[in-house]
Amino acid sequence: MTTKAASESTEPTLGTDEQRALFARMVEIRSFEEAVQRMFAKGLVRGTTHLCQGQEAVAVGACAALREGDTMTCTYRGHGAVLAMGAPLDRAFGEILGRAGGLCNGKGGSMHLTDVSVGALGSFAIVGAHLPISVGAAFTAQQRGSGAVSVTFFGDGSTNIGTFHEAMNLAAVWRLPVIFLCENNLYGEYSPLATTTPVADLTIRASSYDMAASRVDGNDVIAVWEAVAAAAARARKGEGPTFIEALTYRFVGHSRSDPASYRPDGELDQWKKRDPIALFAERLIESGVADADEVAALRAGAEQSVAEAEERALSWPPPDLQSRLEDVYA
Amino acid sequence: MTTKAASESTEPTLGTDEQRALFARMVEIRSFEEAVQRMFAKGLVRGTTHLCQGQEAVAVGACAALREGDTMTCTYRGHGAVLAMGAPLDRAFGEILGRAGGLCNGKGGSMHLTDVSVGALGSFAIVGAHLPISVGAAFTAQQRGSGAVSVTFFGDGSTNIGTFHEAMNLAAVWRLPVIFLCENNLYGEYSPLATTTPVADLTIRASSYDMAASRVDGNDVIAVWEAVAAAAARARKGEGPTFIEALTYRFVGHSRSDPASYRPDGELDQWKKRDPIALFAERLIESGVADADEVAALRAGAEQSVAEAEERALSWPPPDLQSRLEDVYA
Amino acid sequence: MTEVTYRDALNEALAAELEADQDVVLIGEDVAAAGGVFKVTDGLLDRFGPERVRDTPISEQAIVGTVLGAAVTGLRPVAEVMFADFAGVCFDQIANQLPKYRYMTGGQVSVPVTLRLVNGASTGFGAQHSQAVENWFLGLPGLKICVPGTPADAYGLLRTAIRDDNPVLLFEHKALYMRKGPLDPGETVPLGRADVVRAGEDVTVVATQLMRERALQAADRLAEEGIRLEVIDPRSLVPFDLETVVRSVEKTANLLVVEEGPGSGGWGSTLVARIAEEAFEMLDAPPRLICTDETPTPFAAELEEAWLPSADAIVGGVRDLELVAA
Amino acid sequence: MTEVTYRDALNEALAAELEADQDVVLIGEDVAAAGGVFKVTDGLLDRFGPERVRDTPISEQAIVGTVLGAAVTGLRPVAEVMFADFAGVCFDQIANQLPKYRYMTGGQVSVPVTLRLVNGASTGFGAQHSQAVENWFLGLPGLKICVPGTPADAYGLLRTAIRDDNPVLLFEHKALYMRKGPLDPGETVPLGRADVVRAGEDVTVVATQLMRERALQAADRLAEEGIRLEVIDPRSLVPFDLETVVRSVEKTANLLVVEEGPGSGGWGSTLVARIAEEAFEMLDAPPRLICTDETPTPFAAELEEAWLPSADAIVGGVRDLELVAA
Ligand SMILES: Cc1ncc(C[n+]2csc(CCOP(=O)(O)OP(=O)(O)O)c2C)c(N)n1
Ligand SMILES: Cc1ncc(C[n+]2csc(CCOP(=O)(O)OP(=O)(O)O)c2C)c(N)n1
Ligand SMILES: [Mg+2]
Ligand SMILES: [Mg+2]
Repeated sequence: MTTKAASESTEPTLGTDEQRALFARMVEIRSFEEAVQRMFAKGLVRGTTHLCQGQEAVAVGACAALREGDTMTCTYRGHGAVLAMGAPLDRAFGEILGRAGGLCNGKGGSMHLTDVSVGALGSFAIVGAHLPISVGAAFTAQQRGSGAVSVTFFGDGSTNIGTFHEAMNLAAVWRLPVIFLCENNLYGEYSPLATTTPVADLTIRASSYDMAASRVDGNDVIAVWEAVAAAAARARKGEGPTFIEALTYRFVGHSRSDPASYRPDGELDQWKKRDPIALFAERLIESGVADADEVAALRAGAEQSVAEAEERALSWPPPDLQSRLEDVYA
Repeated sequence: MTTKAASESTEPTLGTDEQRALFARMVEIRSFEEAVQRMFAKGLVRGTTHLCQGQEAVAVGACAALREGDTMTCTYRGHGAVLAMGAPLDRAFGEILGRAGGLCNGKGGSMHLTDVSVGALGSFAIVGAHLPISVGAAFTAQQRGSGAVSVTFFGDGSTNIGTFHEAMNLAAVWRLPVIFLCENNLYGEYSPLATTTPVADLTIRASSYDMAASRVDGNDVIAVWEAVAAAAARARKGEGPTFIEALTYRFVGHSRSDPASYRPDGELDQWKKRDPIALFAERLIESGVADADEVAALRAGAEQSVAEAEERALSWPPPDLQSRLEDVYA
Repeated sequence: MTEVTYRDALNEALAAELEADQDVVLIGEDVAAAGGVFKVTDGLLDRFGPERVRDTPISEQAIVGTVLGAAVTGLRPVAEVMFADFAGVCFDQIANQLPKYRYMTGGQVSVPVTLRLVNGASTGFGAQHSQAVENWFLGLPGLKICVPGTPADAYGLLRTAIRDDNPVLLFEHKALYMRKGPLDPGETVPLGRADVVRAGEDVTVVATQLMRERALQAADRLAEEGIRLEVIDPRSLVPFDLETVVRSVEKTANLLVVEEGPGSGGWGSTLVARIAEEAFEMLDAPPRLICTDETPTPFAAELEEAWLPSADAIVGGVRDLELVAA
Repeated sequence: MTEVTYRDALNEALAAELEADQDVVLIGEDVAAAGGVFKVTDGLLDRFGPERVRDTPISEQAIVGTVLGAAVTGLRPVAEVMFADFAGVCFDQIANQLPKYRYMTGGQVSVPVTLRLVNGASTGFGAQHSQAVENWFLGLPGLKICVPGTPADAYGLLRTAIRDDNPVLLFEHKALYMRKGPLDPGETVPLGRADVVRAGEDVTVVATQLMRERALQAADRLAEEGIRLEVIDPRSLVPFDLETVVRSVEKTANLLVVEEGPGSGGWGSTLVARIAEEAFEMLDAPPRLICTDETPTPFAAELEEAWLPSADAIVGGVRDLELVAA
């Protein structure tokens, strides 16, 4: 399945506080996405949004394996990843609402959440376009010997576009510290993977670049963390890029207007049984990291942070009209 | 090396006349390219040209495996492939010279030789751009059930560009009758393959699309013919596309202005020992298809055809100036 | 004569051509099973089957290259590129292959390809999904470009585009999909014939798609003050019906062009330049171009609306012209 | 003051910036070991080493995306896209990413990227290697565009481009590489400042690169008849120094723009439109645009020369203008 062993690392582990923080972050993202869904349903925002309920473990597990100075790029389905890097909830809401205090001052919107101050370099709405951008961030890291890595999130469907191929190849031939994190959620828009892609195991594609690859359960936050931590360790040592395929599922439609009627009966239910947040809650309790009350408290705390952040963002005014003329040129 | 067995065919063979014709065609192409080289050296043509001496076996072997109705697309280094499809020598010269009788009436030039009447759909100067065009020709064939195949020639370096990936994937997922014929001549422009490409065996790349693949000696015209004939047979039966890597070498620089000083000492000499024309001549004699005199006569005949064609083309006038305004719209 | 939406008009045009000609095929991302991201191709898979209506991978270069190869070998394919902004990822195929293939081969092939692209702003899709990108393709002889602004034009131009033996880019404005208008099925619209949408004596206003709609709003308002706009919709940018505009300017002596997008390098500037070159003496006042700010499309609703030319801005532009001309 | 070729001037500019700033890096196909297809980067690998001067695979999308990612994380990269026509394969990165990144993020990043592209016709490279493609990028605020026509401008603009904190496309005209001209090393040229290459009273002629050269030839010939052209080279198209052109037209009352490429959607039409809008009253005759035929670039030498505006055509254009104005 994998072309080269990507792991064989020293198997670092996450401490109690760290695991709890990951759990809280996952709940925050879930709760954030649900709030965004309501905002759109209420017509508070025009345009579209692409939510990531069900995929929280990928964003949170991966970003937890990064350190300061590392960078991340992601797609229009990027709220989770940007929050996982540590972007403030209120300013993320503000951006989606198109308010003055938004992360991008209301110029970006749901598909372009960015917080460079936490290494969230950008969310991009052209499929595949950001992969070479992470390659470039990794190029800077290599050039400066900073030891930084860049992780780039993208979907299964994106592995069919030209930039995927070019970015993978260049990263491999220059041995750049990039982590290509493919969130295989079985669909690209409304198309099941098999209708667009002649291979079911996407790690095969890494072999075209002699690139290390692994496949993980994308609903297991610890497994994702381990895979990314191992890849990051290799990358920091100058051993080049890694491709990671995380198997996961989105609980909602592709975008606002999608009822997801193309899903076979029962598929969603099956996946909901593997809800990454519920799975992690169980695990925390089983492994004694937190008891049921503590889990409930973490959950409640996270939900409250989100609710407060939403309220703050909703109180912000729209951007000053003149601001639309700024930020074209440096 | 190959991801799926591409052969297992009924092993058809080439008759005596056919083999002799292939030999003559290879000599014609060699002789044609040498004439073009002289034309540029003498300053009879502006611009640039990309010659294929040393690679004749790929074009001739592959195109001999096609039948009427099949189509072919190729690159700027396409004189050999277009002639191998049966385009007239004089009109090919005429095009390179920019004369009225040229294949494209002087509007295309060396990089764009085209003769649709023989299935030579076009020569393209943007790396990778023609791969999906052959995919489209194969789409027509599939749509109409014509049984036609489309072969597309491209170089090793072209396997790093996005369209390669997209075209391979689409052909595979739709099981289209396309033959992707990669002429691996070890260099893309002045860059050795290893400096741009992390895998040395390019057939690995077919596995990303679960596509049949094989690797052949590109200086052995019969081996190329066999590989393409097998791929074409599979394609005509609806079994989808094949990737073929033909290992070969160009005896001259990348383009007119290239002295090819990046080649390691002795490399060219080694390959000249494996000159595809000399190899085939030996084989014809050894296998009794032709004796030495017959081979010499074939050679002389081919060279004479080329010389006569060149003379004819040189006698043609430049295109009428008004013709530049034609052929923009149908 | 029925009232249909712009979206349904496009759907009917596709169906009519798929029906009329076996060589017409339709490919694109999610155009088949899902009926299109904007539902323009809804029902076509069921009617015409999975061979002729096909979903593709996310591979725009392969999509456009494939319809090109299919066209030169005998089909008459239509491809959807979805958001017009995605023309960026297959720009080589659109700019360097489609329009040059026939010419470079001395006329050996014809290229009956139609590309459908979803254009334009005002719907909050952000900077990478809101561009009106027809101007990217103006300087590429060999292409034709349609920009329908009504259901009837969408229907009529799309049918004509599909039947045309040349590559045609047809831009559908996403803000217009649900607009209704009369449609006479079977009525095609030729390329290169502008529509004088509203006759008037005072100022010639040329606009397409969403800007056409706003120009008509401005015309209504100005009519109350007795200022009569002649609103012209060129409908196709290549070929461009310059004659109709010149004839109008001859009458009004005033030209205002309204364009969705930054003004540099657009069809608006090109038209202003052509009129300045060819109808200079007819003008009473300098011709004028109203366009968006020179920035990418901002996301927030307030910013996006401020960025786009409004009916107010058009009214203001006309008043300025009238002042100068007076 | 030394005499150098346009090519060497570019090489010196790259060397100077690589020398001055460790963050400057140079990547592209065959720019390192081979010194570039046109030898513009010759010797730079030896001087600055394989970390800072790198050959890439044939992957233009990755090349441009990589310099973009490198730029927003602190480097100041230069990439060569080789033939400008290849901008087609990485158009999304140039059009949708480079110019919008800063804006979409509300100014969180700056994008100090320089792209070098080899432009233009007259050398027999055929339809896919001969385009002057600067016009593809005019309507994309966020980009800057340079079109140097002399060694000094090539040098000065390239150095300025590299130091600029915004994405700059610098088009090098392939027909000019061996042209010689004076160069004062260290002398940079600001963006947005046109050069009045030749002062004159009768007609303002605006042209860049190869057309500038031909405009000067036309000026020489017309001078013999006592017609004095003022030849202006804008040098950068974005930002565009409209003021210098307006000042000139104020004096000459006549405008002729010469452009290499079909006229629709170009900087030439844009300039004609701007002058018509802003300096209408100053003009004695309709402004004029001379450009190529509305076709792809033909290959045969005779056709290609007939297709390009010649010095003769410029002379003719000026005579026509003078007749009308008289
Ligand atoms: C170049 C380009 N083509 C098409 C689209 C439209 N589009 C947006 S998301 C998407 C599906 C992507 O699927 P996948 O990569 O699996 O990511 P997911 O949405 O499932 O997270 C498509 C086709 C786009 N944004 N950009
Ligand atoms: C998109 C694009 N990028 C770059 C080039 C310039 N170029 C022309 S040929 C070539 C090398 C191609 O190498 P390969 O595919 O190995 O083919 P070969 O020339 O060896 O036959 C390059 C980079 C081009 N024509 N198109
Ligand atoms: Mg997906
Ligand atoms: Mg090669």
